[in-house]
Amino acid sequence: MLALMQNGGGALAQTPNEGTNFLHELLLWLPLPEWIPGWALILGAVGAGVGILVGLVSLIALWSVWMERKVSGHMQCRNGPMYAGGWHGWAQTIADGIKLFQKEDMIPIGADRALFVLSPAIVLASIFGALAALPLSYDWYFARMDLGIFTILAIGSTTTIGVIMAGWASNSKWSLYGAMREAAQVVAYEIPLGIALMVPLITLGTFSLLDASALQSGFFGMGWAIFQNPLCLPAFIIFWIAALAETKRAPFDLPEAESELVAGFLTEFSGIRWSFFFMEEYAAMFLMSAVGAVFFFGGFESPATYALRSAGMEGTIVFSLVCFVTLVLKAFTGVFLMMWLRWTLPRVRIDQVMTMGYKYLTPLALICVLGAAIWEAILHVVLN
Amino acid sequence: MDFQAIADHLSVAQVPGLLSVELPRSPDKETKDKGRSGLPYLCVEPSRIVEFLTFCRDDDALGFEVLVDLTASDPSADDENLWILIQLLSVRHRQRLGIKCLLPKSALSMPSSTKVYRAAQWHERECMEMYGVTFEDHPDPRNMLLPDDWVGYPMRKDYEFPKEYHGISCE
Amino acid sequence: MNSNQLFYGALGLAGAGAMGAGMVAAGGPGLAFGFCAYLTLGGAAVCIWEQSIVRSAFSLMGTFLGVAGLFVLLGSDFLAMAQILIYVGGILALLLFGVMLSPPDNNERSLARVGGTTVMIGAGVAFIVAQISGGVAGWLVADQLPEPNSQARAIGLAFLDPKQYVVAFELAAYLLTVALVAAVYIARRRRADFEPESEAQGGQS
Amino acid sequence: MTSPPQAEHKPSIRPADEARTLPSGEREFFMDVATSDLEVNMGPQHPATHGVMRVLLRTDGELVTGAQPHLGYLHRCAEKIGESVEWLQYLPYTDRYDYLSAMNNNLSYSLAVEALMPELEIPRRGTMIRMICAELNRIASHLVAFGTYGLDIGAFTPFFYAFREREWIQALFEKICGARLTYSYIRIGGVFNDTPPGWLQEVADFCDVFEEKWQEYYDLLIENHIFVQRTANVGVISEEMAYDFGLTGPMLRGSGVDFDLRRDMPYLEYGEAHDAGAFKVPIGTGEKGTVGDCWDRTQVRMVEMMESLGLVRWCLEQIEPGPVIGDVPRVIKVPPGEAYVGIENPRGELGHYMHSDGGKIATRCRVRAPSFVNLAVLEDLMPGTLLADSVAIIGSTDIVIGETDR
Repeated sequence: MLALMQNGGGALAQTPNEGTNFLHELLLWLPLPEWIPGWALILGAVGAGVGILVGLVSLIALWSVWMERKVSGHMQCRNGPMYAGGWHGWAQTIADGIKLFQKEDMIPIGADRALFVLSPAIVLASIFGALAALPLSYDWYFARMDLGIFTILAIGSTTTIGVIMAGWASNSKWSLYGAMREAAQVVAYEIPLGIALMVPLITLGTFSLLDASALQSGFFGMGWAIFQNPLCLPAFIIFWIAALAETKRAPFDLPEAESELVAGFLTEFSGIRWSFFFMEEYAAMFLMSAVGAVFFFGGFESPATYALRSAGMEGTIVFSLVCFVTLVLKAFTGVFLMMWLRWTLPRVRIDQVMTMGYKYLTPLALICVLGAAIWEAILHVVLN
Repeated sequence: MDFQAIADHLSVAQVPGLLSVELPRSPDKETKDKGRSGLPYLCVEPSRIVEFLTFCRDDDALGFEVLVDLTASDPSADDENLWILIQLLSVRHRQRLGIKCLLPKSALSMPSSTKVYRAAQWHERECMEMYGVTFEDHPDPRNMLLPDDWVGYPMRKDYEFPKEYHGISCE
Repeated sequence: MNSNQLFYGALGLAGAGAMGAGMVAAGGPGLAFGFCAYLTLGGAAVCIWEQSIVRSAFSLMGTFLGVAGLFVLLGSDFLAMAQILIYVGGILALLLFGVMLSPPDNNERSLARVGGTTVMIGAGVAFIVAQISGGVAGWLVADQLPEPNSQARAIGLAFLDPKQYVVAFELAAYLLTVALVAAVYIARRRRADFEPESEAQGGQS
Repeated sequence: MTSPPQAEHKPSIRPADEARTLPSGEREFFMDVATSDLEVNMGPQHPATHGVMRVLLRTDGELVTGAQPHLGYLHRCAEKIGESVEWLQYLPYTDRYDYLSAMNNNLSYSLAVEALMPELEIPRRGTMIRMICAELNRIASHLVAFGTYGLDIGAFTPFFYAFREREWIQALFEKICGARLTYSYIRIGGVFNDTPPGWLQEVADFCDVFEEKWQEYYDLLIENHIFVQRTANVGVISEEMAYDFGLTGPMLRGSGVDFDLRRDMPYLEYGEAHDAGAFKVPIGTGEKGTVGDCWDRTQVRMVEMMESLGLVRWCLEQIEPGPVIGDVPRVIKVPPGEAYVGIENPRGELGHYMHSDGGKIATRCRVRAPSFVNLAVLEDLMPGTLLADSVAIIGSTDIVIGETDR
């Protein structure tokens, strides 16, 4: 429902004159009977969008889980899964998914059943909503949003509520600890995350992911924000640390800290409900990496898109595809980086997390913003 | 110091509680002594054990900082005494000392050594549950390894195994 | 059938009614409006009804999201996203943080539950029924939704324009900073410098 | 809240309304906000307790205000069994207490029994093989300690690296005795059989490879900034406290006490090895924090691995052909007497007090388990730390529950 509402908002936000939803366009283009009202088309577009999103999240999760296992395996001198499906265990996650579906749906006796059932839904809905704001290419998007990054951050932040709900509803003390840590950590790291993102926002001057990407097309597709403003590099590092904390990845996986809190808020979850949290985690990793890629590393822009554009292929499906592949590659580079860090670093302590968030990252991010603003002022006001 | 020097030092200092010195000896047919192999130890009066240990710990020449082990032993079901065995270690002087206290099975009670060495706390708890020795003034006299409702003292030679435990047959 | 089931049944019916009425009145946007309004009011109703204070707090999420949805419908997506970011991601998380750790006290809440909720829900249902039975002609129906335009630029300029709200904006920032520092000071653990470290490591022998 | 039946006695859990000491050493008092502490059972099934141990924690938020270990979930009556089976039959049971260093357990038991048998002579080759096995097993045990401590702190990968090397050692042991974990190889009177051909060369190869790998592990985990932040100044055991609680082994050395039974009360040929400069005794220096903190203990274990490697190499140089086991009858009869022998196990002093009345069965078989003694310090160490610190502290004691409960 949440995803529907979000998408409804997005779909409703369409204006006929500019950049409508391509799904909606598709439905309009189809030879449908006349009596179907316009709102049904919108709902249909929304439904199709939700379907694509679910597929996307599942695909990301499937791929990421397999990737995580292979990456961790090779980092740990193992092979990781090798049998399921034949080639390097590519079907391992699918097999696991089938297994998880078949598992008994367990709800602890003392648990708050309603909230226990609701929490994975909220977590998943929030990541759907946030991913809906992510354009996949210049003309592949669910909703053209001027406030894309703001939307992603806002809707992504509702994940916290789902996690807290999961922790509380489990009626387990370890889960409660996980929920408390999640609440404290996310509230602390949303601030530096948002502020660090202000640096590329100032550099590029837009909230929109599409515009941000387009603005980085200079220098043979390498006019990335990180090359445009020297403050973007420290800002990216801050953003990245905060993104790790937001996505609950090591070294900030305190909410589920398996050696301290058993599994934190996930302790009592099993089967498909548990896998929903897992899907959320991987989708969030992808989302954060994609946001980082869009705002710091050129988004859809790369020498490849530059070459295509020079060849006059802009607007073709090939161009869209190349843009899509570029973004996905960049995002998965980020996902790989997250995995690399996870399998290398020990976990930090909760007070160190808080100290780092409030005492170091937030002021540093503010300084970065100030520096970026001064840089832009010098570049555009003084030198002009 | 070797063992003999330690024993001499203790007897010269007239430490309270020191009863005798037990050395290994070869068998003797005449006295029907089967002999004794192994390591030497001191016999100490159980009621004076706290003073004795305090001296061993605080004396500069002895300097037994560490209580390595404290345990009991039931030599046989017929024996009227239970042994309390204490092993001390001096890190400073690189020496060990074995102490034995004989406790009559009719009155299994002796002062707790916890005030001298806190290491004794868990060892004494184990002794209490396994042998039924009461250590007076022990700060935390709960069962250590056995369940709280365990009946009997399993390490005693006259211990009879229970037929069942919480409805579970043990036979 | 206990009162809880009755309540949630009525709530579900009200939701269906609200969305249905919205759709009949104004099609897709009406449906969306009905849903958002239902989320807002339903969350509030659950918040009052629920005995568990944590559930009450969670139900506020519906209210906040519903309000955000209404903002979207009114063409103000910046406000909507700010609403979600601040209220759901920030305030609600902190609220839950506090509420989860507080002991449950059901007696205090039962009064509100019996009195307030029943009256409120009853009045709401009666109002809706009256409206529907009286025909929807009396409702104000917008023929077209306002175009969504992110006022981010306008808001930003208004805040930083010396002729508009820059003074108020800066004052609010100072006020919040002072409030933050004060909150930290109040919440801080007090340290007593007497009582030396004698038994700190010694423990209980 | 699960309330254990013995809930009346809680000496180590301090009353909630009392002032307490923060990790920073500050004293703090409560505000007038009414809060209650949360009692959490860490265990019996918990990843951080390394087995089935239960620690009853009282927590105020993330701050641990009281801790009480509960043992006995893995109690297998080893001492009672020792009084029921023959001398040699008991040997396999010794493998089971500290299953990570079974060779050392065998050795401790054998030495205790041998102390009661003055006529028994152990051939020098047997002694050398004993030393090689004991030191290799020490390396294997410390590798597990290092790996699992990484897990406790949240780093996964070192665990796999550690287990890779440990696997090699286990393969070596498998070649020598057929078992990978419970060896029963070191016997009363020597070792069970001679080394298979080429085995000593394989050990030498292992030493060469391990030396390189060791540096990797040290850089990867021990010098890692987050790891240092997590372990330095956490769980500080002062020298006095270490003495008071009877700590031994790396726990004692981590507190800056220069004491190692292998050097200071030599058994086997350790004295000779030390005189030849084969090993040194690492002690905690407080390099990253305070002397006796978790980092020191971990670092001591790490350095000990290298020292053990030196010992193995020394033994490989010294070893000569010859018999490996003394003249031991099939059914051993031990002369009457009693002896306590403690040796330097990876976790501390593993002592066996054996009492014989001259028969085929021991009258008393006492196991002084280092983990059991080292664990007692938790009650004092954990209050005042954060939950994550308490996990770090449990990990740094490097306990094996099989040994605490025996």
